[in-house]
Amino acid sequence: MTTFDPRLVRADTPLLTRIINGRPITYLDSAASSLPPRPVIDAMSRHYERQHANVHRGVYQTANESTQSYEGAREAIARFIHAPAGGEEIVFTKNATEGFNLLAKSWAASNLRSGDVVLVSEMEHHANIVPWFQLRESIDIEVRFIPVGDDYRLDLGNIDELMKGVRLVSVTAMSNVLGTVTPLKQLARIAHEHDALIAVDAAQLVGHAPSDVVDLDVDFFIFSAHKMLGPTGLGILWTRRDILNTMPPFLGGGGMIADVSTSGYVPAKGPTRFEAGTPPIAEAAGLSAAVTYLEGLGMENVARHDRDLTQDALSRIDDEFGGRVRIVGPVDTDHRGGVISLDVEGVHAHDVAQVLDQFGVCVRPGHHCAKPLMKRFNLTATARASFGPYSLVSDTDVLLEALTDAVKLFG
Amino acid sequence: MTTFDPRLVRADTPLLTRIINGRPITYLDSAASSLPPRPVIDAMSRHYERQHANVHRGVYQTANESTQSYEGAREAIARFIHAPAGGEEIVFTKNATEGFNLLAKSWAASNLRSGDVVLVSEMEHHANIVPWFQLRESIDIEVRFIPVGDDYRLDLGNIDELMKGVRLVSVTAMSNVLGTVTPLKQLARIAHEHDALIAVDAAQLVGHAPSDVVDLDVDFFIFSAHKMLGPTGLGILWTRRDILNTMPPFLGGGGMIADVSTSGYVPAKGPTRFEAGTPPIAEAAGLSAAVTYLEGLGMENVARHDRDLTQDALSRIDDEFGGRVRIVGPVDTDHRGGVISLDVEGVHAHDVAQVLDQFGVCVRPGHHCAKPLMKRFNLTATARASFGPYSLVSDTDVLLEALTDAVKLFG
Amino acid sequence: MSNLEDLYREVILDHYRSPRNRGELETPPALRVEGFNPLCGDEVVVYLLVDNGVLTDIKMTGHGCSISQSSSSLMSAAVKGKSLEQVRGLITTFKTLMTVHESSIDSSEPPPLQDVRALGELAALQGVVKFPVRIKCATLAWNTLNQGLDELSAID
Amino acid sequence: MSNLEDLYREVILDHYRSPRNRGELETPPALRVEGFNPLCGDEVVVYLLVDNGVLTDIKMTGHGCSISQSSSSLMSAAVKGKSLEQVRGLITTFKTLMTVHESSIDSSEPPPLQDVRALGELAALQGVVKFPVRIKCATLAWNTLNQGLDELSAID
Ligand SMILES: Cc1ncc(COP(=O)(O)O)c(C=O)c1O
Ligand SMILES: Cc1ncc(COP(=O)(O)O)c(C=O)c1O
Repeated sequence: MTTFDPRLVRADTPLLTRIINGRPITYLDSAASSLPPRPVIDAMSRHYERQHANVHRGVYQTANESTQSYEGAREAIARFIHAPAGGEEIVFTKNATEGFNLLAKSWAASNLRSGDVVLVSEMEHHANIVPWFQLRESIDIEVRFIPVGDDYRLDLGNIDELMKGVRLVSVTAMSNVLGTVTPLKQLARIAHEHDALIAVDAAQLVGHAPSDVVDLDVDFFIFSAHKMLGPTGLGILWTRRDILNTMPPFLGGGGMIADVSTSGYVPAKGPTRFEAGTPPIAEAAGLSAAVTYLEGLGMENVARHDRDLTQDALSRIDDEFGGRVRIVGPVDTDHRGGVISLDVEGVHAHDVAQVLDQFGVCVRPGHHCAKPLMKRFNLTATARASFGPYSLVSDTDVLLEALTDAVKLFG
Repeated sequence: MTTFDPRLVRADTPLLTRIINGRPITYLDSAASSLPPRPVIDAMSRHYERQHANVHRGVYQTANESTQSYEGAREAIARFIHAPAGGEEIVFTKNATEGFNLLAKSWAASNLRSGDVVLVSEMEHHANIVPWFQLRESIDIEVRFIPVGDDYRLDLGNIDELMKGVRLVSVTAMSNVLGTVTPLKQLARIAHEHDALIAVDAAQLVGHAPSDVVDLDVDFFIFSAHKMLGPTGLGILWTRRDILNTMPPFLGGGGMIADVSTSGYVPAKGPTRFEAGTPPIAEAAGLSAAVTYLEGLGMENVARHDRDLTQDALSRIDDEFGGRVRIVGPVDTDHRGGVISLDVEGVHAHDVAQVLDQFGVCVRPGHHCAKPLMKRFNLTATARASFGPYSLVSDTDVLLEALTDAVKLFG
Repeated sequence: MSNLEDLYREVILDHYRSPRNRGELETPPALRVEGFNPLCGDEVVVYLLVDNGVLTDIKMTGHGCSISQSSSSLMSAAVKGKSLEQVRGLITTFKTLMTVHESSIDSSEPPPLQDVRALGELAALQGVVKFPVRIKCATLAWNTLNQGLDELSAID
Repeated sequence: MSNLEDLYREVILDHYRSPRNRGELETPPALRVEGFNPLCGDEVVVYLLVDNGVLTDIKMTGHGCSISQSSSSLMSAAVKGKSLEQVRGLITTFKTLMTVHESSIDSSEPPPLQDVRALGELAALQGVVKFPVRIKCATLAWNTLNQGLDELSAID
């Protein structure tokens, strides 16, 4: 087993040396975007300094190096999520959101018929909601929502009823608001029993726990590099090769074609069919470095660390503030990850975050791109703290200190 | 006037210190992707090291800094191309190709009717062809091509005929194969006289000459950061605010909404409507630095430098090789930019590029994502050399030396 | 924490805790206008009753952070009973205060004195300009009121 | 330039300049198969005439770089008149040569001697493996031939 020490990760993360308002930064916003460690930043600089060139079709040395680096990132990601057929199943997008648009506008648009149902949940991110509403403008599909119970977990009591007419189940692996972890294996089984496919929003999962698409038995797996210590500008869509090969093109342009004439075009085969234009080349180099770095930490270790921090924070918030600060999410760490949404009585999330900023504490206020979920719980905003592999118990100390001040100010 | 010295640009460009096959690199592939100078690379590293956070909705300091940096990039680009209403007219995409897809799938899909014509040219990049063929799958538009004459320039002899039924003229500012510069002002006038709009593929223009969307009087202006000394993963679409505000959403997800419920969504206003998901934040910081850098060089100077290098190279290639090496493009630098496609008699472009690589010379062989143009001239591939602001006459020296070897080897 | 005290002055916290003119008015005769900040989800609904060129009554509902809520409460108290012309003047003064500051944050230039004086209690909001992201919280109610006045004059 | 001489051996340049078995065969009886490399635009068309389990004739057209064109010329010379079984054997040997090398470029391991010998003149192509991007040029004709054999056996 790899040894894992969050203090070493911290030492690798340049941003954590910043001083904010006279205090060392306390970064608790990894659910929005994670902080890349030095090797990831350097991999991208090195790309531009040493090997940058456009990929494919090049014969000269740096073009080869760039191509190999780009294709190597596909292999690295395939390995990381255990894609059975390797890089041939990995499509690079610009972010997780584009992944869902690709799913909706390519696979779903060509496979769903009027009356078919896409089953999402009430706790989805807008990325896994809006593309389905957009699809509804051209095909009369139904977008159905699995309800979230008062225990902040998916309510599967009526799942057989809910599954009627469903062709695709598209759910998050972990809510970016509640922290709730969804029972993916169970949902995959249910979906397949009903001859439906299952897509997973893995944006909050991949940087925080081991991911195995074969073990989960899912059909699509979508996430973003910037939430797994990687760069912005790069997302990933995995699907099984047999599905990928039947999907029609999405965006059109260079790189995704086999042939073009003045009368029409023939799309390319494989992942490049979905990668129109110059891809995120330097970003892919950064992603490879992030994968290597996370593998070095060991994802089991990262997951345990998240769980320990979460457990500690939940019980201390409860001890310290009781009913004054409500935790919007499950309290049992068996059913949740390291994303903690807080509702401070009588204090708006924006004000909480503003006070916390004075302590150098970075938490995110707002609806977290999950407005249907907010409405479900009659909230307009929460203040959300979330952990990364560089987080320490001392971050929670500062969070509590700052929260105390916020409560006092508005008390 | 700014003083401009390409040797200083060279000194700023780390990649140009590389040794390839025992020789200093001779980078002649800027038309495929340019080499970012130190300040651009550093701006991105610094972003990750000092201020990285997800943009919008954040209250804490680094989130504000990231947001300001991201929105500041919009303003920088607006200034650079003289967008009349500033950053509100700038949409960030993942590359120029996505810009054309946005144009086709948002503006055109909602404005064109069956039978309408989109007029492109025979020398377009696939990015400005394939999206129109894709649109044709849902609306029965005609994609019509302005022919390219034997002088390698647009043949506008029949333009009145060609304009019949045209709603959009979508043309490149400069061919990435021939180097041909198109008469944009004339085309804009023609388009507007026929009540059509005009979109410009400025991918090959923006990094090489001053760009002024008001002076050109065009309606859409689309390009990529990575061809103007900026990073991969970032493209730009400019359009007039009155047009932008009427365009329906493109990709769906977080950031592009005003409201979402379980029954539907309301899109946001302004450029963010078209920016679903976490945007290319670090890349935008890099782009700002690239704009500042180019402004420091002075785009007039960059254009003159390109012209001088091209003039010199064209006449020396002709002197040295005569008919043996054919220049595929206009020879008069009034009608062309710094992209030189070569057709070496009896030697395939791949072999030319391979031999050149032995001299550390980077040129691109292939169809350059312009297959209709290649067919027009009965070519399957050319070997293309292209300049950047760091290029020197000595690069041409090495190119000629290597070409001599290639011609000899296959002689 | 001095910055923070600048932002959260007593007047602001007081208006946040006990908002003035909260409630609804019957429409018609009142006009109802909605304001919305999509980025943070703040909402404000303004009811305007105008009689003979005078804003005789104003009520407000909505939810949001202390800045947006106190700003709307402070605004309602400031504009109630004023002539529409005076109201427009106040809107302009307030928004200028917010913008002038926004562009002069770095130079820390103080706002023109006469403007601040004209605003009375409202001047408590001037600490907001040190927190640029919060400016849109402070101006939400004012933009909504402005929109209401525009609709009213369009009806005329 | 020693690398380059490895790639562009005399045999290769010779076959590139004077390709063997160039032309078409009447279909039917011959089978026509097209191969295409979308990345670089290389094209090859193979015509196969099979009689009683023997590849009695082969012709090829197409265009592309010296590697793809010489490889197809060399291939046609090597397979013509051979039994289909022998042809399949040659395809396997050739492709193994290209792949074995591809993964052992760094170690500069020489290819197994018997394989190279079996290939005869074809062995001239072994320099290609030092240029990984060009491997697909060298294998294009072979993949196309292989596809043709698959189609033939599907007909049976
Ligand atoms: C003329 C032209 N248009 C469009 C593009 C597409 O740009 P990108 O690949 O960055 O989307 C390119 C470059 O490849 C180009 O040269
Ligand atoms: C659960 C979840 N899904 C999807 C997304 C969208 O990711 P991105 O913004 O990188 O497209 C996010 C993050 O914002 C998320 O938390």
